[in-house]
Amino acid sequence: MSAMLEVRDLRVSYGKIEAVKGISFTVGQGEVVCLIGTNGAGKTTTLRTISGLIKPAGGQIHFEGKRLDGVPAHEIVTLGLAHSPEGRRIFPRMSVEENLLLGAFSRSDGSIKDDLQAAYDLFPILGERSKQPAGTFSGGEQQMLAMGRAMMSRPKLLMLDEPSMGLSPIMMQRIMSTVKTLQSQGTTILLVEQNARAALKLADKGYVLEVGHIVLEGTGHDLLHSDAVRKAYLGED
Amino acid sequence: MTTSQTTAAVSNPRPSSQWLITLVGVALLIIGCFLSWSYVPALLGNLSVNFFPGAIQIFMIIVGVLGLFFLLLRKGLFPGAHKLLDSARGLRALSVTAAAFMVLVVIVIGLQAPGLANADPGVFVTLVGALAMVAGSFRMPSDPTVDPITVHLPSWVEILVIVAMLTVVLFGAAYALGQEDGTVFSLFLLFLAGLVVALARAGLFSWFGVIAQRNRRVIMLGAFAVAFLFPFTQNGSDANMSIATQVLIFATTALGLNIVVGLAGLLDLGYIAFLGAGAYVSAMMSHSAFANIGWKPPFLVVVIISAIVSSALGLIIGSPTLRVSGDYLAIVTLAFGEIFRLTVNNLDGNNGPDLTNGPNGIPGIPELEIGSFNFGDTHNVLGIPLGRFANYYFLLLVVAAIIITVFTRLNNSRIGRGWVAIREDEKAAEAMGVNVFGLKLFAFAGGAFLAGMAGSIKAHQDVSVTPDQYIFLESAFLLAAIVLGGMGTVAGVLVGATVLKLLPEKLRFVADYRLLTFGLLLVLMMRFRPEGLVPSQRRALEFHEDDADLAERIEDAHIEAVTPMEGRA
Amino acid sequence: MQQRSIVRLGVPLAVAALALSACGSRDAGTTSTAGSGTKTVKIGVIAPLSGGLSALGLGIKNSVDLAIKQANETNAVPGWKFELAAQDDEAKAEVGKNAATKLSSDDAVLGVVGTLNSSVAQQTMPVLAAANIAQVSPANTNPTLTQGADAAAKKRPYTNYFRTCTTDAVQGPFAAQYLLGAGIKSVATIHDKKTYGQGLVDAFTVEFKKGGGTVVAAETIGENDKDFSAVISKIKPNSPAAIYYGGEYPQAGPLSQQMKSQGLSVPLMGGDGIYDPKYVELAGATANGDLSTSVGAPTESTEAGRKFLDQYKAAGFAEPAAAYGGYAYDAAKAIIEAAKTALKDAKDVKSARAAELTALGKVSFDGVTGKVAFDEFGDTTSKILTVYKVDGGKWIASKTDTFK
Amino acid sequence: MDQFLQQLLNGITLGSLYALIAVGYTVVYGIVQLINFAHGEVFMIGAFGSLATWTIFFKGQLGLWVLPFMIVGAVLAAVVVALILERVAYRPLRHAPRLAPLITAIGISVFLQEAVRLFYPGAKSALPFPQIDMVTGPAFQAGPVTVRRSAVFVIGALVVCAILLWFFINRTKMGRGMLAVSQDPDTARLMGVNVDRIIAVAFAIGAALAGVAGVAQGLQNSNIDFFIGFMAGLKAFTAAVLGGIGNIYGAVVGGLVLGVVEAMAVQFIPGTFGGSPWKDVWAFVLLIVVLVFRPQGLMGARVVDRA
Amino acid sequence: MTTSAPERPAAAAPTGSPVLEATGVVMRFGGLTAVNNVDLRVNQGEIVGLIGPNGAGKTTFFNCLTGMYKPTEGQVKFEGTVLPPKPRAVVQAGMARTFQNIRLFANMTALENVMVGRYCRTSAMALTSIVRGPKFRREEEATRARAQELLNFVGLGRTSEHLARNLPYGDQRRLEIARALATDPKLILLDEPTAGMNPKETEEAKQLIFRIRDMGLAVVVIEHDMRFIFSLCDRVLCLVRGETLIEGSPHVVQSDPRVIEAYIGKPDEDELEEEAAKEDHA
Repeated sequence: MSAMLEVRDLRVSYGKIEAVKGISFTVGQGEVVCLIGTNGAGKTTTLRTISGLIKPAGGQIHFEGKRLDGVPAHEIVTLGLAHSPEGRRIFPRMSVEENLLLGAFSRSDGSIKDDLQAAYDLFPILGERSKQPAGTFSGGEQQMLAMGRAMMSRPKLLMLDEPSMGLSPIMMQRIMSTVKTLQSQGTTILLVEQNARAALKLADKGYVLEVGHIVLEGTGHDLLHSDAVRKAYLGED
Repeated sequence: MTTSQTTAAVSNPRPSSQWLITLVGVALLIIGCFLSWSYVPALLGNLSVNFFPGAIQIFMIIVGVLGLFFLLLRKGLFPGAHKLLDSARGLRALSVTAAAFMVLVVIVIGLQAPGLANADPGVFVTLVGALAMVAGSFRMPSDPTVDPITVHLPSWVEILVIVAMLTVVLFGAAYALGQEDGTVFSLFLLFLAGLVVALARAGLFSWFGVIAQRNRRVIMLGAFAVAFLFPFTQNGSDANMSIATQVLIFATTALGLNIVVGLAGLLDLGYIAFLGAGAYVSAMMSHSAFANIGWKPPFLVVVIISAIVSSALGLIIGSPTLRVSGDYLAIVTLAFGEIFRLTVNNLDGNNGPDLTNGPNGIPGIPELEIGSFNFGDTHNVLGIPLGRFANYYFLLLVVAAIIITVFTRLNNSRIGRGWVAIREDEKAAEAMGVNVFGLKLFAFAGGAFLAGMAGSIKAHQDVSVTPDQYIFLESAFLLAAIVLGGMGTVAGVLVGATVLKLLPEKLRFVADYRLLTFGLLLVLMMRFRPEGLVPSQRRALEFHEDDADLAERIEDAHIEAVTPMEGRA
Repeated sequence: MQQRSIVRLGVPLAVAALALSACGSRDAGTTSTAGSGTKTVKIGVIAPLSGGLSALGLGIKNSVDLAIKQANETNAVPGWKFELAAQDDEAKAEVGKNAATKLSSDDAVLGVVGTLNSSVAQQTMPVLAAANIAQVSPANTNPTLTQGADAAAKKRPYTNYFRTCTTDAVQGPFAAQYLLGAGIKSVATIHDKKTYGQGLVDAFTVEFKKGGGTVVAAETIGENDKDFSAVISKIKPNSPAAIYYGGEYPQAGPLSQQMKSQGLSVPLMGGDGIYDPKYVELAGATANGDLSTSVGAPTESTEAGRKFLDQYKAAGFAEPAAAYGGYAYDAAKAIIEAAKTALKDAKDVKSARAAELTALGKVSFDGVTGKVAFDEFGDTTSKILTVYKVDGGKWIASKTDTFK
Repeated sequence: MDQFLQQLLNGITLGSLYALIAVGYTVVYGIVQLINFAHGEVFMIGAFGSLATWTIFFKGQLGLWVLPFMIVGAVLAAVVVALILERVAYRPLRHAPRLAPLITAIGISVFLQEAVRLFYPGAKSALPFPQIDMVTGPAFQAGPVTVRRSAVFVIGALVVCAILLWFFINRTKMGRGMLAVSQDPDTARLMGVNVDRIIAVAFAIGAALAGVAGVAQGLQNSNIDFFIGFMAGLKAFTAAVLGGIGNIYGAVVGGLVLGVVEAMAVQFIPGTFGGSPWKDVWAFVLLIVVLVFRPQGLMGARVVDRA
Repeated sequence: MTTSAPERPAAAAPTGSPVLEATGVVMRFGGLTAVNNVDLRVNQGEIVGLIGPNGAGKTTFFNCLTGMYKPTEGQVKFEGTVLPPKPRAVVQAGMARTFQNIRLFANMTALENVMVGRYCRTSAMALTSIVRGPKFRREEEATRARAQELLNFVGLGRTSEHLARNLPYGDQRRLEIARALATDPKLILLDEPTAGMNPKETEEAKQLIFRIRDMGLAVVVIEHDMRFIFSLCDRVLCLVRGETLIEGSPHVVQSDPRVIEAYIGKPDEDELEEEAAKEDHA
């Protein structure tokens, strides 16, 4: 099976500091792949580079055979790649519905209304409060909105950056189960998480990033039970 | 001369064809200059005499001689020296200058004589020579040169170089100011620019730079001496001195503004108001019939009062506006500048108290008198008459010296470091205990103080003060002087101020397009060289956040500059 | 180290020596190239040759040029050839001062015609006075230029300054008399706070009240104002029968238009500053009936004036003579007239300057604008003025009279 | 009281003009946090564009039907100039230190003024603006208040433009994109919004309104000159800040408040500090007071501090 | 630990006396409560760790302590006196900090950066700086010497004339610490001092922090690297969603199930069993 997304020897620098130092990984059709690692490991940078917000210093990104690096962000969306950014970044002064409609900004087909309904079905609370300004929502509700918004572009690949950040355990589990649901509906997912356990549990494949390098890769289950991960994330010696 | 003697001049044993072509070009260039260029004697300062070169022909002879020097340098005539300068690059720039110059001359003859029938063969000989130089030099390979930093010349050589440099500047300035004919002046500018580019290309200026770095104090004193002696070259004529005093007033004010903008990083678009406040206070306390303040203290007291009033205004403007940041600050200072202008426009008894005499301003301000020295009289020094403007010029020179001292010393002190820190990262500076608010306010008040001082002299020098001298455009000009010259440096501001004040005076025929060019210049500068012509290195870095190479280069130079000094200490 | 500090001292000295050796290498550059008996004497012009007021300035320059050409043709001063030295002041005081400095450092300049603006004259007077060069203005109407700041104790500030036009001290009252004569007893005044505008209104007000009129409102406007609605609304309830405006046409025109479109349909009257075709253009269709005063009789109304205009036309200048052409021509002629006595036995221009000033004070001849002669302050003795009225999109002379 | 109403109307008229220009500042600022200092000149260009349209195509015609063409001419001129500015001068500096675009803007202002002064025939002094019969005829009398016809046009222009703008921003996709970019440009890009295009649109909208304002100014004051942009720009910026820069309706409110303050200052500030010559001073004092005590402006858009 | 610690002017207080006492700190932004009723007490010579997932409010809490934010409720006492919420006053009192994303003065040299840190301990004002009397020169010399000393202390002695922006990442972190030390603090707050460092650099950083502690300073560290925190700190405070989850010795915190849950996620029942089985096995 050829990979849906293939990242080859990707390098990204902020000025003199190289944040991503040549990483390669693949995401296959229908998979959930997660990138884990500490702060500053380069996870978010990687996602931002894939979606075109940052220009890479080297390496290549292919999505369904098309080369992505160098394509402006707003065109990447139209190729079927959605990115729900770190910290949710919903538009606080817009209503829920407006936020969702922005997710479909790149589309001009007639079925946007249906997808809006689909998002409300996925997260009923959004439907109940569709006219409310998004800035008044709690963290968890904002995360749902961010995911719903990303889904509005009908992505083939959904990239989620730290969806569980700052959420209560219940809410976090809720989000994670949604990820599962989305996968079952046919969306491929690239997940960046600090909460390694939750992420690895539902991932088909995982990569561990450390200071810009991939230091470990394997199936979710293998990583979850590897000593290295346990050491790094639990401080167990 | 330690490292340069490693390889002797054996690289070019046989003259190459391009070398010969260039030599022929140089020869033709010089020969042509000794022939007549035009039948019309009234043109370009009379070029109609054979074997007696006129002014612009001498420019070309200088170009030729310099070209010859470069050529001989390539031949290794000066052992050890050919590694120091890249003669090929120098020759290229030189030949392009010569060619452009000659083409322009031909065009001028064609348009003004009028008709090319009035051109003599000499002009074409020189033109052909210039083209031959272009043909030859552009096929010449560049030489590798040594890094000037690594070479230590004997100090007397360095000093000699400085003397030569300053002398050239003095005579160049005197000559340029003496040019009445706009076309000749433009051609002179072209010649000068070409010469500078050629020498820069050849690497001479990096030598000057290194030498200047090592002898900063000598340069300062020398430059001051040159400035001091300038009036003596004017033979009592006021025409150029008047311009020179205006340049000085403008430059000193711009230096004050540079403390605010260049050092503290605060954009002030109403700075001219401080100059105006100083001028108005001085005028109101003068013996002018229109002055509305009865108290007439001696001038030195007035200077202090003007400066204090200005800096008080600076504080008033500064304290609330510093709460707002960035663009807001700029706009608020602009609004303050307008308030100042409108207020002095209004305080004429019709609207508000009768203080400033409204739009008419305060005319008839008498000449300054310090002790028994009247600034309006012509004084003879060593038999050389020094007119009214020369007197003010000397006074302003003293003020400029004070401001330069204040500027450089503040910059290299605890306060200066604080300002840099604020510019770099205000939040971090505050977190490190830097008194951000205090330092900003001090920059405002300090800059205003200096402007007030300059203003109090300007009032007397100008004989009158009127509101329309203190409009926004003047603030913009001041800012432009800094932007053009280079933020945070003294030399830059002096260059910028001179260019902005001198060129419009000398190039009257483009007077109408002056502001247009000015606007365009600002846009282009911001786009291509935002740090200015003579930038402070730190400022250059701030404008080029992503340029890692530049950072490396500046760092190397800095380390080089610091190390020997510490070694000596 | 030792060596360094010695040289450190040496550098400035060396530079000093070199610089001093350069002194005197430039000659003054004023010797005439013509040689052969005739010497050159220059008449300077300082006027706005570029910028918004250049139409007036170029008219002045050309008229002086015409006078000089005629003087050279008739060999007015034997042995001397007149030359024009025109400088642009851009209507700015500071630029004007530079221009004056430039002229004053030219030893061949005997007299200067200019400036257009009183504010510029304030700057040029001291500079030219220091060099003893005569200045004759064709257009400065500010009384203080000749009579000093204190109207009660008149004192001439600079003896080198003369003018061929009458001052605001005459124009304002003349306008007041005209309005009173037309039966208008209540006016509102507006001025732009400049010397010219305020001077006009002050003089007007005194005379108008003396003649039994009332000033129902006195307002000022800022020099950059464009929208006068608020001021007009403020004046309107006082229902004046006319507005007397002190200022110039760029503001007066729109003021008139806005007044009338706001329902205040009374005539606006001003001084020579609004006597310009542009005023009518700016004031638009509702300007009919607006009034202005201007100095002298209309150039084309007198024999001498028509002759001047014909000659001007024949000389083929690119720009029209404009409002002050005649005055500039007379000013130049006055300088030439005085030069006849001043230059007669002089060996160079510089030494003739003092004599020129004395001679100027005594000139008396019939010029384009009437009799040209100066009183003890340097003001013209002729006080002929004209009231113009806008009619059908043009200024039409309505009444010419000598002010009493 | 009559005087109060009269001056209120004068103020609202003047304020409408400010508001039309202020929207341009606020729209651009809201999206790129750039104070387009040259916006006042864009307004001036609009006025001249309108005059040029009239002079070239309709000289001598003063019927009402000319007006739409003149407006189109103004809007076209302003928009073209603004788009060129954005593309050539501002876009390359988007990531430069803040000083750079500001100085560029000053340079552009001077350049545009001079370009018009030098190359527009007769622009060296004030030029009369065509007095369209219907719009500049005799005033209406509404009770004690005299209503100039041009005032009706100015206020009407503001109302129409505000409604169109509201519709554009809230009811079109492009408008939604604009809102998104103003709140979070990076995320907007992730949604597929072409940020460069949105910024260009913002400049264009501001310019279009400034163009309308140019016509309004010409009709209201009966003349235009190359220098009108400076003061108008400064006042409009004041209005934008007053209302809360970045907030479009704030700009409208700010403009109206500023206009009324100026008119009232002429009429009601007693003593020698009142009257027409001081009204600009009071406007700027108001700006400073607002910035110091309520930097987010009257309508309270959050001031984005990109320090 | 061969480098000798620079002398500190302040006499070392007996270990154990409280330097910093923050009580009931609450920070709300609009409707969002970023920090909710957090207490923190730091004693002389103690290293306290602050951990918690992203967005837990650690940096916000830091900002409240250092006067960058004015806390909505609660107070911060330093050596017994309540601090005004002004960064400058906080530094003056003796509390210095570093930043999560390095905030050096990029275009100044390393030495100059540290000299800026001396700002609050020096006094030369405008006139002194312009006249340049002996006092000014003495102070300038002393500032320079002290700055160089601190650079030597953190191991950057040789790169004092390099531009901060040209330094490698790890050195930038150390330079930030030197700059903070230049303010003569009694307490230093380090916000993720090892983020982005490799294991070797992390170890060096740890040693550096120990040396700082040995000078008698109290240290508060925010960090994600658990190994680092638990081997460094005397006491650890875990924040989750703005609230204190647990405070105690590294051992206690490390084994607290709630900490594990917050960081790694709650293990399912079956997994727990699995883990238990493994543990037994080991």
